[in-house]
Amino acid sequence: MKKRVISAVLAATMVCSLFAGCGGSGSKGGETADADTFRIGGIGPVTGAAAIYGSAVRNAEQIAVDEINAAGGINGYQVSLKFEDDEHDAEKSVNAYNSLKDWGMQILAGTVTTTPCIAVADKTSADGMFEITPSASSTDVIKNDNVFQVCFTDPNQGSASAKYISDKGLGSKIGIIYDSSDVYSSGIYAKFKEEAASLGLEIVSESAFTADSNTDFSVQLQDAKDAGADLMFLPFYYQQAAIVLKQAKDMGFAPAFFGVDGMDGILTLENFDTSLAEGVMLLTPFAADAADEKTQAFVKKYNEEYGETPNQFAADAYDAIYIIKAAAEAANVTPDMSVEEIGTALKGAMPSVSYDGLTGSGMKWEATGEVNKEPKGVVIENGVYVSID
Amino acid sequence: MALLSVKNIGISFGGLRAVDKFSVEIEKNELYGLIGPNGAGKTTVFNMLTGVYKPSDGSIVIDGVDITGKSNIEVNQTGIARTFQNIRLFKEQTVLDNVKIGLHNHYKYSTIDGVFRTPRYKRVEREMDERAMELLKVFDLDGEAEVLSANLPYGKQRKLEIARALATEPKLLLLDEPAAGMNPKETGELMETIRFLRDEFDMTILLIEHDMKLVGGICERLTVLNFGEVLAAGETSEVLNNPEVIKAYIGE
Amino acid sequence: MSFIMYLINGISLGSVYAIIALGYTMVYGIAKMLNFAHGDVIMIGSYISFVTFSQMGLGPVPAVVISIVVCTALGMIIERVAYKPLRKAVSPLAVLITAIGVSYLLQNVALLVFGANPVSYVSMIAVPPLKLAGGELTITGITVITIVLCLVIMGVLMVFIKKTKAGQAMLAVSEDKDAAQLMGVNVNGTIALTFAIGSGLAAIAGILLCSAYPTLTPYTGAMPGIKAFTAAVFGGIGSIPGALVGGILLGVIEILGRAYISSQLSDAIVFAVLIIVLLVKPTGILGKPIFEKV
Amino acid sequence: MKSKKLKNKITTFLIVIAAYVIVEIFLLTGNVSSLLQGLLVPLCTYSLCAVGLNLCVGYLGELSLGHAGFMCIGAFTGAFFSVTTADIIQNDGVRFLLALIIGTGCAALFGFLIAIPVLRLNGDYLAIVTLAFGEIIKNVINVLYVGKDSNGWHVSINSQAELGLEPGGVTYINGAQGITGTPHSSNFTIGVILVLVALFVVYNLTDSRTGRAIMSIRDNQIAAESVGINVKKYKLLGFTVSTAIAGAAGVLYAHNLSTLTALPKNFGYNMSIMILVFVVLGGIGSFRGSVVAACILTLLPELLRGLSDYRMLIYAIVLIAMMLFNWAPDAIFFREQIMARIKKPKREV
Repeated sequence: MKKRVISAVLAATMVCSLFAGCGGSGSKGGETADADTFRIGGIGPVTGAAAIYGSAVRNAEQIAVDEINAAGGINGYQVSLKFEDDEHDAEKSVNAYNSLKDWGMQILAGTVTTTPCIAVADKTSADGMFEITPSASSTDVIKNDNVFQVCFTDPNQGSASAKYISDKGLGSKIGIIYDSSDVYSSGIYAKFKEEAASLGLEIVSESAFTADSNTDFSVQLQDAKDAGADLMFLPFYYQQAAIVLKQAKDMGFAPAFFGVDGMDGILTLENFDTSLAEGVMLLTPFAADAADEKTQAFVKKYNEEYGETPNQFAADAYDAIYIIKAAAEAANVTPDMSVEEIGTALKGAMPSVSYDGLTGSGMKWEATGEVNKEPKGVVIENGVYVSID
Repeated sequence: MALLSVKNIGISFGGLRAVDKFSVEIEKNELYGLIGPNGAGKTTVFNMLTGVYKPSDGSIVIDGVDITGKSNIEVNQTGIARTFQNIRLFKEQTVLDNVKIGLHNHYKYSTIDGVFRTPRYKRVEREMDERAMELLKVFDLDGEAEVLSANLPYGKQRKLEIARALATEPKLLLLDEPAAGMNPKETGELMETIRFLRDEFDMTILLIEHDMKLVGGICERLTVLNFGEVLAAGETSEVLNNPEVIKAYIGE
Repeated sequence: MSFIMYLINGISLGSVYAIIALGYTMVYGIAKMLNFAHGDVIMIGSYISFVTFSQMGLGPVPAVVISIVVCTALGMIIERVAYKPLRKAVSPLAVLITAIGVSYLLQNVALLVFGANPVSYVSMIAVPPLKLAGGELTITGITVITIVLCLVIMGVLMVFIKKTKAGQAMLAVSEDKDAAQLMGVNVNGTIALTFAIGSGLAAIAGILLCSAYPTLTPYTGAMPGIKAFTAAVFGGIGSIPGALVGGILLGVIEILGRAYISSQLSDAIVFAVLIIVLLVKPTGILGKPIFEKV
Repeated sequence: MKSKKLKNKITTFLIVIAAYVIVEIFLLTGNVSSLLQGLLVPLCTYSLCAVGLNLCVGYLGELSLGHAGFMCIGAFTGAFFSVTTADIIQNDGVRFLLALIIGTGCAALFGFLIAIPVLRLNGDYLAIVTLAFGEIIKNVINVLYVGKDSNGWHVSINSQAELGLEPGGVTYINGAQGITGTPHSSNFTIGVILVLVALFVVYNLTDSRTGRAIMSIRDNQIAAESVGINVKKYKLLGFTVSTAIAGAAGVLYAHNLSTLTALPKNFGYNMSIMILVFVVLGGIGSFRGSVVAACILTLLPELLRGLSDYRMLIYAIVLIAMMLFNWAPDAIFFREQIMARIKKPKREV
């Protein structure tokens, strides 16, 4: 009985605190009080199995916001950033979004992963909020006209990879391994396969794995080896790619390996034997060891702040904030405008923005939200990226 | 014709013959005792009669229906109810509900009636309550109808088990050591109650018991089991004076 | 030839499952609880060996020893703080839920301490690969070590339980806790010892797991943990040879299923086989049948 | 006892209704944070699920670790119906109602089919089989592709390309990507109604002839058989009703988000366990407790957002502490002593 009383009291306190929570920064009226700052929200997984992507985005967005503030802000207004965890879950992501709304978010720089992003995009669209996702790459993300992407869409990467392999004559018998439980990976795979067929590339082996069985690839590799594949296309993230490379080496299978932007990060994987990745090719918009000034400055700063080398997610996120800045300046928005006004203005300005960032120069956007930029083909030589072109 | 007719049933566990060639005939309205030293196989006989174990040979017929090899649920529905040596009540439920579960197959309404609280539900529940209270009154448990059965004292738990078994409206009632753990006064009351059941409910009763006072006091006939086999059977006084039986009990 | 390769890979994966399954099965046999945090102890063990071996540069032997010691201590602390107070709780589910809480706790502590970024685990086992059939079959050193170690551990454990007083005490407690207590067996001590052994094995399992599949994150232990638990049930939970049989069968089925049926449905296949086995033999392959005395 | 049960039931209904009224008043006056607004439907979803599982664990006495799987079936079948009929059935309410019936029905059907062989198993073995079943559902849905073009329906368990849709064909279930674009038909009112209906069903069910039979199996199966209870039938019935409620929760879940995928996070064994946590923490056998615990534990991580990195860590610690506090015999003894000490002086006054 006492137990129940205690739980009831606990529940009551919690609910009260939820109600109370809104008092300070209600979604409607309270906001105009500090109309001198833009409030940008970020959402992504910082706990759970996908935490690495979310934390990279959170860190990079913070760097970008700090830089912008130090340089005088956007249109003369300071920017404040708040990042919420979604554990890579659609429902939690919507909770995070709502929580940010309570805080007074005006622009969303998120979410990081695709499935949650689709759910949140639905909400931002209803609220008329401007949303730019650094890394959610499915085409379903940009169904609504208020959402823009910094990264390539999955089909885009799939077809670009197939074209690249075909144009450069990198391989004739292609083996594919992909993560069928991951939207990103299966999206790229589907388009790659389609494109490969039309380009006349021969796919000799294709096999999938799932999130629950992503530690052992011996079967998939054996299959490709038996089929005589001379190029393995690996459209998934570098954690798994690292294992694939090691297991392939252990079984004495040495085809060419070709990855996508998710492969980026493999060289910075702590303790990774980079000799395994020797000769691996990948299409990526960002390489942490690129020589240009922008990248180097960003990598240095990121390293100083967080003690790690930034991956492609971080670069996308860093760009996302600057793209918001560019659009906001083009549309001349101010923080005292309502969420919807800002949303409409930024949405209108996006197609006219051209932005040079870490992940591409001269990036432009369709009104649909898709980005136009050139992927860079790189090959790993002596533990560093070297441009193939 | 006998109400229960058991012919030559037997069962083995892992090569050990637990009961062999057990036969018994019990007439309607009889009070019959099954006795024997510990480990003689008495409870095993009960388990075979009630379908918990399937006898490897022999046959069991109750009131003209062959129930050999039937499941314990079917056996109960055919007319045998029992109590257990180690009391098996529905501990998390009230005394009243324990009896009402016994009434399950005789007072029916559908699950839908129950969920939507139809008039049928209300009527049948009321009838069940009345019937259950009647039964509880027989065992002097009506005052504790709303007590959680686990909280009853030991002697009353045994009584409640009998009441629950009676609720299934059996033709034959099997009592497995009903007086175990009772003090002489309680045992005396129990004897009265068993007799009352036989007389008022027109019940036929087969019981396992160690308390010779109880057995000698109420049973009309006995079967003595020793090492899984029938040692003696017949009128109570005769059997109890049988030197073989006395030897088996006292030991050599 | 591929088939043999698949088979060997399956046995190798299965050996890791078997060692993890041992932890589940021993704890279940003795404390009658599912220790959901076991997979996360494995993860901690891997991180400890990673830090000592790769970051601090200690040799493989001290690294393994430190890792085992830390995990053993961790297992005993968890048992003492989180499980022991609930041993006499009304519902056995209470301790199950607490185990889940411990699992979350370990994952999130690891997340804070080691970060979300995966680390690449460098194997400390430097055994050259075995080349058979004129180089067509390559069996990695880790595979060999894993399989051998698994068999050795099983053997040692069986001997330990048969021949030592502590082992006999474990048997007694697993049969009947109260009776064992009456016979003068230190039940609390025995349960603590079981957790200690199980957690120590978890450290070894973690090292082998990460040596074979070399990416380490705070969530590395979760899925192998649940699969090893399945393996333990498969073989008959509570039975040590059962853990071996279950683990290896599970590994082989997983790999062969992936190779010949569908690489996407390998988990579904594994779990479907589990269900079928349990329906045919409700207490697992080597499990003892349960009798309820009436 | 009769009156006690009734009182218990009415109190629970009153609490839920009162909570609903209070929230609605706050909503009307615009005083509810967006976070809470967004959480209202999930709170109902998890309450429903917990109530369903409690029927299974608390009354039938069988541990299921696969309820997320049944929720998943309800969610996918319900959402699939809504997505495919979005053009045909214009009325949102009617469509949702049909989806609800279909989702609940499918979950019940699967629950029934699974239960026939599986309920022969006992205790932990049953638990692991239900867990396995939940994982199978998740795995299969992740490789399931369903599309439609002018030639009719196409199904594949390999890839979207294998569907071979004509140009203009629509893929409704797209493997790992699941179903996108489910209409937003759930709302708080519907959620609360569902919770009330579920409570109505389970309370009345457990306090009836059927419920007594189910509980008798839990308390002592051999005794239940000895009084002629059809154990198999009532086990099946209890389990099926329990999975049906989980299915209803799934439908509610699916219609609250525009994207539905079967990830380990939302429909994996972790979610099944989470629901079990609600049940155990709320009190095995107490439906009210399930609802309250589901609400507290769903709100807790959201309220802890302010702690950012330490959020899930604190959550884990709170969970362990609550379990120890609520269940450890020593803690219960300690609590009772304190309570007795507090109570005594009052009585003297």
